[in-house]
Amino acid sequence: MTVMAPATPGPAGLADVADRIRGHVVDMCAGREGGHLGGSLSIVDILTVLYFGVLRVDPAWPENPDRDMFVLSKGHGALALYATLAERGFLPVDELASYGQPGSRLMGHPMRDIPGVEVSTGSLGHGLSLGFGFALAARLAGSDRRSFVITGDGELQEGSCWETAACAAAQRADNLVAIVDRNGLQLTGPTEGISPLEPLADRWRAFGWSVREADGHDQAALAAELGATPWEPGRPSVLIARTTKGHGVRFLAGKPVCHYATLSERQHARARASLASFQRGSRDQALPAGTPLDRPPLAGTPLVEAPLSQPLLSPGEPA
Amino acid sequence: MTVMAPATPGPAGLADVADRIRGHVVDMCAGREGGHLGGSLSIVDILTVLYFGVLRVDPAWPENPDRDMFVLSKGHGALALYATLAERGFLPVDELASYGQPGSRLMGHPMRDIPGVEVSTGSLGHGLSLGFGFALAARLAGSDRRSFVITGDGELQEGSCWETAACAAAQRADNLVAIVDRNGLQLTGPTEGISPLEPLADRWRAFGWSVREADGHDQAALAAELGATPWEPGRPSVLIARTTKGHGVRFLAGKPVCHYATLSERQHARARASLASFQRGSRDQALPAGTPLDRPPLAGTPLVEAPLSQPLLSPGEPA
Amino acid sequence: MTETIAEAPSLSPDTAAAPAATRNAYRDALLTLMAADPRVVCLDTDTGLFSGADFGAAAERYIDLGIAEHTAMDAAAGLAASGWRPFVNTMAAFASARALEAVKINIAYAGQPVRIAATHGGVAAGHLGATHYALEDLAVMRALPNMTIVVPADAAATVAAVEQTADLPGPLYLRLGRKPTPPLPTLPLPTLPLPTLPRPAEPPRIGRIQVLRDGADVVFVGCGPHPVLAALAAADDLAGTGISAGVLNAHTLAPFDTGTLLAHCAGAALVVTVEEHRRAGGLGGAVAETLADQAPRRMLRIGLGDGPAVGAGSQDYILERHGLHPAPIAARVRTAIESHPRSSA
Amino acid sequence: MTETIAEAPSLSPDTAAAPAATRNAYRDALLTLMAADPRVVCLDTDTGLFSGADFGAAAERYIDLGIAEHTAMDAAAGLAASGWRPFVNTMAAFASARALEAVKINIAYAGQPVRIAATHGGVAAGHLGATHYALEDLAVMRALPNMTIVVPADAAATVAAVEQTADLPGPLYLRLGRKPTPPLPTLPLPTLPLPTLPRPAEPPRIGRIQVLRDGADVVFVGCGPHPVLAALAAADDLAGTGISAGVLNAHTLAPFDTGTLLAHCAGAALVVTVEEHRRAGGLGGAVAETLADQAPRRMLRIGLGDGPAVGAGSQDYILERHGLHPAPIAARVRTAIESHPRSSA
Ligand SMILES: Cc1ncc(C[n+]2csc(CCOP(=O)(O)OP(=O)(O)O)c2C)c(N)n1
Ligand SMILES: Cc1ncc(C[n+]2csc(CCOP(=O)(O)OP(=O)(O)O)c2C)c(N)n1
Ligand SMILES: [Mg+2]
Ligand SMILES: [Mg+2]
Repeated sequence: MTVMAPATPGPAGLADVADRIRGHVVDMCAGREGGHLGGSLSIVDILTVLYFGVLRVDPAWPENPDRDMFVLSKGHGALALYATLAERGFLPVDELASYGQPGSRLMGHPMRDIPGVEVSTGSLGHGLSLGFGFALAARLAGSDRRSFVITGDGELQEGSCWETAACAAAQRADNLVAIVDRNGLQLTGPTEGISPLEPLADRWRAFGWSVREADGHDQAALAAELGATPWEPGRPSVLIARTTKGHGVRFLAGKPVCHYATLSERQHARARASLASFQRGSRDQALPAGTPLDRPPLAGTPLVEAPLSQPLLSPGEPA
Repeated sequence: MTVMAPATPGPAGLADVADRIRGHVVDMCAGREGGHLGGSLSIVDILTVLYFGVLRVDPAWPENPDRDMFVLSKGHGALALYATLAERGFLPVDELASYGQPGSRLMGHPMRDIPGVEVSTGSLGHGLSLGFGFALAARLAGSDRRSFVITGDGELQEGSCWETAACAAAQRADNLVAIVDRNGLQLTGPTEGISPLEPLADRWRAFGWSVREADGHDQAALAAELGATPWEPGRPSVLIARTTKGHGVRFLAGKPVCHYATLSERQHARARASLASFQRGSRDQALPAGTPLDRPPLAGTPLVEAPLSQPLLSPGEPA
Repeated sequence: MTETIAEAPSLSPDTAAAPAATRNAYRDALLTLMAADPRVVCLDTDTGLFSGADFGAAAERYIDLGIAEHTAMDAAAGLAASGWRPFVNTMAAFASARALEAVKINIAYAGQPVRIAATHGGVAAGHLGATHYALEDLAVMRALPNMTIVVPADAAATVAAVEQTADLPGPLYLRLGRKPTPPLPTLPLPTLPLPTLPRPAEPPRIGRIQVLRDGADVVFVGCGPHPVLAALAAADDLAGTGISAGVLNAHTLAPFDTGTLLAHCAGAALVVTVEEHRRAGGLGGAVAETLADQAPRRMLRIGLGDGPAVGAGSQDYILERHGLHPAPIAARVRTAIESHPRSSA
Repeated sequence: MTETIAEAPSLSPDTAAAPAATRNAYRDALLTLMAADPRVVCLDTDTGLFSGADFGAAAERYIDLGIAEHTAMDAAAGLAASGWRPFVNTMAAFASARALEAVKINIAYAGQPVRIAATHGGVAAGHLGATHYALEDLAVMRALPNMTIVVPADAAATVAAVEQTADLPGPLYLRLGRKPTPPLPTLPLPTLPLPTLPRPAEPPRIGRIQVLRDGADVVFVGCGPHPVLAALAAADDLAGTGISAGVLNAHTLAPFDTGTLLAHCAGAALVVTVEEHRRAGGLGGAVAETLADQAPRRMLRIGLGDGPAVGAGSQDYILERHGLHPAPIAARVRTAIESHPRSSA
């Protein structure tokens, strides 16, 4: 395992952070268990903006009672969350290499015992209701804590999501923010081919939410929207983030097959190369002035680069 | 028990049928177990139009394999269903008097073993998915059988309803018709005060359904809409029927307390009197010409009037 | 096994508290608890149980989410994780099936201190029919980790359960009834010869089997109002024909009080479980597993049929149909004892 | 108990079929069945199990409803009531919890011939973590009326289960794995002294316990690939130290084959259940209840911990952690036998 030089992103350096997170994700997918590559890469920019620009969280004291809550409802995006938590200082970046190893706490879906993970997820359709519970808790406590939830788009086929959507609107839970990873794909194919979600914004509006849309890979746009909730007092907010499943790895991006991958050595190298060229093209992204970066990320966290040594891409194999 | 003279409604006599059904419902609520008065009365006109003007069903052979399917998703409207089935010839009208008696098959919610009842219901949020299953079955068989489902409005707070709504639209199940009993009340109070459903038509539209609205006590309007589905080829249809919980019994109508009632002798008499004066005022309703009354109801079914002998109204007591 | 009748409150069945529904006892106990404990939140699902209830200063801690059982369970998990003590109100059928995955992963696995107040346990829904029955809930809850499972046998026991679990760090499943049931008797029934006196009805202690009556030949283990009352009456009946039967009120199914069970079954030829639940996986299952681990005993598991034929009707109609009345229970015990006399056990 | 090794197919562990995932065996068997039986419908929930599968002329009978397990179960009930034979595909965790109420009231209570293909049984989800585990599903399904419950121990048994249940009039819960597992051995393992030869691996018959090996002192009862293989190996291990252990493959949990169980346990000092499930309510519960009804025996129920500490990791990591490997199983049996020698049983 090669440990690269540490990097310290300034307020304008979130593109670099996201690049590193994508690198971690790809590396973890080259491990023995493989990983949910596509649905992790589609949320990297969202997580980066949340953890480095929006969430009031405290790596030094993850259970800080004043923190904002975050729930990764699409728990299979775990790799992106682990890498983000590591870059943000909740976990040693080194620990990412333990993913998929016997005894590691970094499993295919996030578990509560990982610092920074508020709740174990993985079964789709629970995150919104859990996040709603956190929002109710804050209201009862008279606290300004907020609750952020990332859901998949396919996940919204679960009726439980809409049940909670109605309840949250009824309770005027404007401290609840949902972000839909609208990558257009679910496990086996396009959402619109299996069970269409459109007109998705209308659905949320009809359920009483304040709805906005954004390019889910445009950090500035994400930060502008997510940094200023609630958009309408008395209403929960949902940001429909248009993303690409597998974003950053050109030969997999947008293909259903990227849902789960165990990258061979050659594929890993190719994915890394793809990320690198992609990164060069996206260097001009930066946060707009005034974004609430109240807690800059910890300095000195090293970037892990995993060895390029795995045998097989096994996409198509259901998890 | 007084058995009144039989009545034979002609095609224009559905108002009379509904009047008799309301009478039965009120009578059953004066029995020892009481009954779900309000939510039964709100669907009487819908059921009358369905069973006497829309559904292709066969009282002589309830399991006729070519029949249309009907599911009372809000199973607590059972009293109205029993009375309708009796008036339509599926059950002896006499049997209604057994409701609430030991050993009777007429329970608080409909059971499959009653002729004409396709599926046991009572737990809210299942009827739409069951009806969807019937619709899929018909499609696979290349049959023109249709599937009609009555849901409560409060019932739509169950996420399962929306899960199925999306699936049915995805499967282009245009042989599925939902009718929402939009009486504005659920068990403890107004839907809009507990967990609002509005804008309800927008919700359904955003889930891919063809939506219409009607006065749920205007039989002609109901027949016109329900007799001509699908309204848009390839889309399931939902009729939002504006109704009054407890319709026909003036001192209870529109009040949450009418959800469940055990009518005292005095209250029963009062409810009966209220129905009678209400009936005189609604005699002008009739089906429009051309409504598909393909199977006129059986003649000679007697109207049951239960003895006026019960002690207490127990509204407020949850079921 | 050393309490004496002297410690019993001087109540007789005649002057005892009137019949009361455990769900109403729970409601009143919860209102009291909410006034005393500012952590307690009451999450409702349009049950109507609290219609007209006066929450006083706790009013903002009563939240009706509407007909949304899954959301209520998950939201309760979120509240509990944030330091609140949510009580989720729904029917047992919906708690143990409709919303089960939320209960399983976010409450039980996560060990969150959520209290599930599950009314209409067993066939208490009676006339409301099979979709409202909860005949599998104890098996389901018993399979979940961390879950404390309590089935109070009367109103006093319900109040005791609410009070004693106020600081329980994990989740609670509280199975409640619907219609009024009599309090457990506190004095010997007057007309029958009793080998030993019934125990005083001190409120049961959560986690401890309540010994209602000692007996040498047969041990009844019951939970819930109807089964425990039926077991007591069956024991009286058997006493009349010279069979000495003890009665244990196993109100806490998990964690299960292995010690008391084993101590009382040590000398018994037959252990009889009585429950308002299917015969598989519930109280009978808990007792069979516990005994097989340590001291296997022949058992008679009395519950509702394994087949589809539970039927529907009033609660009492169904219980009678399935032999959960004293006379058929006593008869079955007699047959079992005769076909396997003590010496062969 | 009279088959001889002469009837065994001439396979040895070396030349036997390669390891195969029971879920894949199921998929292939279903494709075959769909081609032959026009009533069969495959309802999917975005599982990916059928990606690339060729349904041929049956293509319109494959319907992917998306991520909607509740709807799939209810819709299957509607299809079954209309004469179709739907197979619903989802993970065991979701079939037995998320969608449980639909399974309970509309499939089990209603007795509809829906087949639930539940992959990722037990901890087969391994690395995917606890929200994907199904450690309560057997207890849950066992509590439901009408449900036939089958846990095939290898690919051949899976195919047999699909074939033999084609005309089953009621519902089926088929618990499947995820990763490849070896076929049950068909010939004696070469290096160990065996008191009796393993049975030939004829495909099991649904509803009948498969006797894999006779034994006098201890009877293992297992279900599912890992537990049965572990029991066979543990029996070999015990044979090496003079303890004769039989092995029963109880692939059908309901209806349970009481007769074969009782016949084989009659002389045993200890009955050991081995299952990839929590210790309460599953196979161990079924065996404890059955024995207590008729012929109580001391038992050792081996399964996953009752506490929250199942942990997470690869399937094998968890099974090892919880002692579901041959050596710890054999060790626990030895201890149990020593602490309660035969004469005291
Ligand atoms: C309740 C439930 N059903 C099924 C699954 C299996 N599953 C895991 S990911 C996935 C697809 C999710 O699609 P989407 O929400 O769009 O996420 P993406 O794949 O785009 O990241 C499915 C079906 C699950 N985890 N939970
Ligand atoms: C899953 C479920 N939760 C709760 C109930 C209890 N319940 C019976 S009727 C009712 C109110 C239903 O309201 P609505 O659908 O508007 O029907 P209405 O009362 O207007 O007839 C409730 C909560 C139930 N039957 N099923
Ligand atoms: Mg997606
Ligand atoms: Mg209503």
